[in-house]
Amino acid sequence: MPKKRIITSSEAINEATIIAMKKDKNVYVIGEGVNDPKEIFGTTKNLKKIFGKKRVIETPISENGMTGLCIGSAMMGLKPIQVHQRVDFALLALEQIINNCAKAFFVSNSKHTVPIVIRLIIGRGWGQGPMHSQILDSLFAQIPGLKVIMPSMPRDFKGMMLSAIKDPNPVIVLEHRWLHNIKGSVPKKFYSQNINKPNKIKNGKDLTIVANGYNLLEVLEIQKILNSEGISFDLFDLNVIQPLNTDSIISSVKKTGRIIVIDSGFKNLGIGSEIVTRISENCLENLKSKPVRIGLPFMPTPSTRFLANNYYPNKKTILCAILDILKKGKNKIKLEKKLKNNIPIDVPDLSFKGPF
Amino acid sequence: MPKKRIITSSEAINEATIIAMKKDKNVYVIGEGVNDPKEIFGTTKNLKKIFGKKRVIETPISENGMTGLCIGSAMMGLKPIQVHQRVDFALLALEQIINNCAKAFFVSNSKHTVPIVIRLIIGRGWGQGPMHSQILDSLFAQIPGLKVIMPSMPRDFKGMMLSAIKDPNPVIVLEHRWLHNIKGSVPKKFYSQNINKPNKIKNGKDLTIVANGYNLLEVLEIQKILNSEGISFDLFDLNVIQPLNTDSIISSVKKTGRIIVIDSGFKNLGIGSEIVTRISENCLENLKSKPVRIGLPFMPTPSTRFLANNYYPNKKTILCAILDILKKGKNKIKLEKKLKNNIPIDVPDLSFKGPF
Amino acid sequence: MISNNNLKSLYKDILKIRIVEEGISDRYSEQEMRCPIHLSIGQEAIAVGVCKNLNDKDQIVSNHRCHAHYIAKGGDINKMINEFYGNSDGCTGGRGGSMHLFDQNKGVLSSVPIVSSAIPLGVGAGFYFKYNKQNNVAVIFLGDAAIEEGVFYESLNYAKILSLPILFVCENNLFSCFTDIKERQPKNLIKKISKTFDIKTSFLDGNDTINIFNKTKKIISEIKKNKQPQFILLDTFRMFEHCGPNKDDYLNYRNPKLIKKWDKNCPLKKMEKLLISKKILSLKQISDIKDKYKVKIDNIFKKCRKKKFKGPNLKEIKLYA
Amino acid sequence: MISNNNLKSLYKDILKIRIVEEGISDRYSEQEMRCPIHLSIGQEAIAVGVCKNLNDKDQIVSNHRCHAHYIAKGGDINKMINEFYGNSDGCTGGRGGSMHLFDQNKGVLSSVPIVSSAIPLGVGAGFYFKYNKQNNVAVIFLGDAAIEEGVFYESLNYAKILSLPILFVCENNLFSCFTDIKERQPKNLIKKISKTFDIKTSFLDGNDTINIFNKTKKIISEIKKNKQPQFILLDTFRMFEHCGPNKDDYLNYRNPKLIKKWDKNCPLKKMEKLLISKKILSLKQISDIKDKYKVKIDNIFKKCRKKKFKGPNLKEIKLYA
Ligand SMILES: Cc1ncc(C[n+]2csc(CCOP(=O)(O)OP(=O)(O)O)c2C)c(N)n1
Ligand SMILES: Cc1ncc(C[n+]2csc(CCOP(=O)(O)OP(=O)(O)O)c2C)c(N)n1
Ligand SMILES: [Mg+2]
Ligand SMILES: [Mg+2]
Repeated sequence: MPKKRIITSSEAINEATIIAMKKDKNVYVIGEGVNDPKEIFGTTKNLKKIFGKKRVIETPISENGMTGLCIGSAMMGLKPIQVHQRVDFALLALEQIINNCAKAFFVSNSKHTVPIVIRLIIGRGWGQGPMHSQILDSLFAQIPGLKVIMPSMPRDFKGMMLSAIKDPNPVIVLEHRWLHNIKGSVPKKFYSQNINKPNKIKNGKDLTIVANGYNLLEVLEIQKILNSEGISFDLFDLNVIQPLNTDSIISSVKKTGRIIVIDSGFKNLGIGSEIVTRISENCLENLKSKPVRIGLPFMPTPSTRFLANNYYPNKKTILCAILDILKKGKNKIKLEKKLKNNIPIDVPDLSFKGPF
Repeated sequence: MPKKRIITSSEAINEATIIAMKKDKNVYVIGEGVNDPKEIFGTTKNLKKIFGKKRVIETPISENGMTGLCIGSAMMGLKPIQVHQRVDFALLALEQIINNCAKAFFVSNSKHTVPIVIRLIIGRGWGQGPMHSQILDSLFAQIPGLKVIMPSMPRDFKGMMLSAIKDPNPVIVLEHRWLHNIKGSVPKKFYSQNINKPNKIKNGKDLTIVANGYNLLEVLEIQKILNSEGISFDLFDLNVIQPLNTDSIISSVKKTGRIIVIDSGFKNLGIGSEIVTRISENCLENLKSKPVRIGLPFMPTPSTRFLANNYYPNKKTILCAILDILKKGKNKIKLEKKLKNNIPIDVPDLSFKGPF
Repeated sequence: MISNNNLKSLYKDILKIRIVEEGISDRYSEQEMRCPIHLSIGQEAIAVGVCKNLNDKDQIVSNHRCHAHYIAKGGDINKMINEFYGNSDGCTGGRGGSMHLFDQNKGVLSSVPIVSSAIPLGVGAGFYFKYNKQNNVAVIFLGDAAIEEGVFYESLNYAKILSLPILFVCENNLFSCFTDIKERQPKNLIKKISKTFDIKTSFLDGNDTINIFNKTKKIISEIKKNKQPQFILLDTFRMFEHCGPNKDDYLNYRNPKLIKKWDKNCPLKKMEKLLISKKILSLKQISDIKDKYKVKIDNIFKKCRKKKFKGPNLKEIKLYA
Repeated sequence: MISNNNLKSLYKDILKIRIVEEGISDRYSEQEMRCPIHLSIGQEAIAVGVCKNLNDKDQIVSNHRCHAHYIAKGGDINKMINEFYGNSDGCTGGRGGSMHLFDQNKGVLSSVPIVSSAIPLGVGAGFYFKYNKQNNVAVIFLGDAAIEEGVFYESLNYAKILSLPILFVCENNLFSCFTDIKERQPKNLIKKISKTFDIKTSFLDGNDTINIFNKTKKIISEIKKNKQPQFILLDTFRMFEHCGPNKDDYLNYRNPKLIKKWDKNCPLKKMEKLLISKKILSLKQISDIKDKYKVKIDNIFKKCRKKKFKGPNLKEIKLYA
């Protein structure tokens, strides 16, 4: 067996982009900052050097115009990868995204395809505040015609990016900033990965957990604690939000009878509400306890860490929810102590020293 | 008892606007077409004559700028009523709506209020197609800080408009075009109406129905047929979508054990999914049968009536869903015959001859 | 100098558009074309004068008022009229209706009824040509109100800084629905704006087909050579209501003198006069051509009206490619 | 002619801003100010020169780089520094952080970190003044990149056609993050654009405090009298990195000559030289003022750093008014 290669998610994104651009000369990268010294958190590193300015395009600060340009070029046959340093900046482009991007295939009687990838980076922590940390997963998921993915592991960042670029449909990639530096094993070669349904990554018997992005890592981190209590669970990485294929989740709940869905975005009107509803439409009779949702409270993101502290779910809230649904609440205090909580809530790791 | 005064919903909106503008000189009306001969389907009739151009402002075709202007003026103390002839046109203004409009109160430490009313008219029928008939109720409902209302009856159009104008928060009013000409009894004087929770308008025992807008009228139209079969139901007019207060709906389901939610927008990720989820979180044990959602299929609106025909739920689909949930499916054929279906699917009534 | 053949061909295209538009107007009250329609009667010269200089690979984008552009660029009239009737044989299969006309074979990339929304798509087409070193041009048709949407400026900026082969064609008919340009824009904004972005700009009479054809010929060859965007502003007038099959001048939102002036300036009448005065066609020949076209187009209307919708039905429509 | 008192007062405001900004820069690595910060060191002259002509009822709006505008307009420095530390005594109660500074008592209406997003809010403030016949002005601070967002043009248009008392103040520091204006806009767009909307435009050296003060005084009284918007374009330079407490010139994205040139042109140094050469203040006096301000502002930093967050906690925050 060859030695595993360990790289970060941002390196994985970078690698996927380079492979795709080498494979297909129609692929180009465009966005504010793609050629600047920060290289979109390293994800666009070396692109200009390898492919030149013609295919790696720095832009004015005009998100709506840029998006329309990408869509038009995609209708003609190019494959743009568009980058926004924050989800929030794409709000200016929603008209183009919702009308032309999402509807072109439909309204052209299935003749136009819009093979565009829109990378949206989710800010979190270090006081990002209300207009630099919106997630809006369910806003995009709500627009028929868009695919929406949210990779969590380095391996997925590469494989799913490659699939997204190849896909003839518009794909929104929600990239959680705190995942950029996570390391993992990533194959060097080209490979693609499913972007049509969620990924079951653990098998268990007591309950079904659905999570994605940063929350998924938190679930994985408390896994040991749970196992030590004899708790096992089916775990789904909801890294494909749209198309929202819930078949495997429903099968799982039929088996476990319990579900916890952790939304990366708001709990209210989030993806979790759709999943829970489908559960009650499809296997109400199998539920052994009430479905549980975890997600952001229904308010803008506060900047100060003193408020952001309670804004995001964390290992503790997730652990408690699991113990509660399994009626093991009495173990809470004991188990909470096992959580390593040495990192302040507003940074991904201790190496992070601000400001962006 | 004084004789009831019967007027249309568009007259009711017009009346509410005039009363509010007379009461409060800070109220102004702004939008594309507010002063043109069509007077926004009659809703802005006479405004310019009574209040002059200073308070009734025709604009360039610049929705985002207009929205920002309104928000800024509202932060300063004015009370704009902004009109878009279609929901779809407001997509250009989403950045202002989502960032400044919805978040100003939060981010100013509760110091700024944005007392703006944004009237969005939902197109339907006569081939409106994918970009002139979007509803997007759950898109707006998903943004914390906005209130979202969707009146159905002429009486509500007036009372809720007056409340919306008085409210210190931004209020999105979703106005279904096919309701503009509906007639009903409307008090002449000033009155305001709750815009914080749904309105229970019928009491019954067999099931709970939640609907709003045009769908609500369809439910009311099949009421007699259902009563004749001994079926009675609690009926909620979900004319207040956000804040989404589901307490009374939950109580109702605790009693009836059955729920059908009819979404004006998409079924997928719609308001109905949030309501059903809250039901399963709160009174799973009371459910006698699986919750049922009705709503639009997850695709853009087709223009041609041959497709639009099956796009929108109608009296028949609603009737069948009710019979099914009550296990009275065998009566379907008999009862369907009682539905008067003399109007083509793509017009609100036979007087409508296009084009807009 | 323009050849007689070209003159005839320009005339025939205008005529074709006019007959289609009048065909819609005549039949709309039958209530079988059940979608909003925005007639281009009075504005045909621009579509025809510009598009006659384009080949099938050149791309155009348009807005709600797209009938003339579509036909002038060679779009399939049969598919267009089917679209009005909501038939599955329509160019969008009935999904979009009259405001979404497109024809992939003929370079009608897209029409989008959200004001200005197609403009950056056209920029994208120009980008494609540059990217692929393909010697074509993207033409963006826009109305005077499109100037008011922010995305228009963003698009000018992209076209300029990326040096894209794009021709912006702004049809100034002075109105956005019922609202006069004077209420919407500072004086002459529309004349100055593209120059501000250092984009070469020409001003033309929008009803003078021949001049439009001649000037655009030169402009398009410049664009193809220099790979720089250009802008043409054309004054014109819409003879019918903003949306619908009728005239609406009884509403008095436009000065009657203005209407009269532009009525006299009708591009169709002007072309006929010219052809006759130059003895290129006789009155009789013109009348024959008209009859021939009318019969042909009437037939299309009749056939389309009778067609059945053949699916796919709603459940068969795929959301994703 | 500007009075000596005014000169001193302008100087003191620049100094105050500089000391606050350097205070942030010095302390940022302590990791207690945990929010993005965009220092205005080098650009203080514009904020001070303009705002000195405004009263508390006049309103300003700003963007991500709002520190200088906030202080120059009289915003509460204590609340500002509390905001940086995420304290509940911050001007937004810690909710917004450094990019959302506002002060209702002092006419700092709103700062919004989405590029150009505050511009139409400022237009709304101008609209309010006109609507209420209140003789005030709304000042909109914007960067050179704001010119690229469509909403900027829409805002110019509204300001002009509605004749609103608005002053646009565009600070051209040549860069948007790391990207040179040359890559983003055609040459001179920024100089020509407001004139195209028939908005009177002035060009000023953005580091010449006194000239800015004098010219703006005149401009603002014109606006108040004529009820027409105006536009000022000012060249300036940011001395620190785009976002963060350090210099980043080692990254080499800006020409070293340019940096040197603007360094010499530092508004603070210039004012000091002038005050000394005109004998309005002695070196000693300047040094005393500096010390006094430094002590005062250092004290605020110290106090703010020690503060505890006093709520409301998340559950107590109301979503609606
Ligand atoms: C974003 C948006 N706002 C408003 C409308 C409604 N609308 C349709 S056409 C039109 C007028 C457009 O005027 P212009 O661009 O001059 O074209 P014309 O109709 O004169 O050909 C308007 C306002 C729309 N379709 N899209
Ligand atoms: C809509 C949007 N796009 C991108 C950004 C990221 N961003 C923050 S500041 C900035 C540069 C702004 O440049 P300029 O307006 O010249 O102001 P300066 O930073 O030079 O003061 C950018 C691109 C943003 N905040 N909002
Ligand atoms: Mg027009
Ligand atoms: Mg700048």
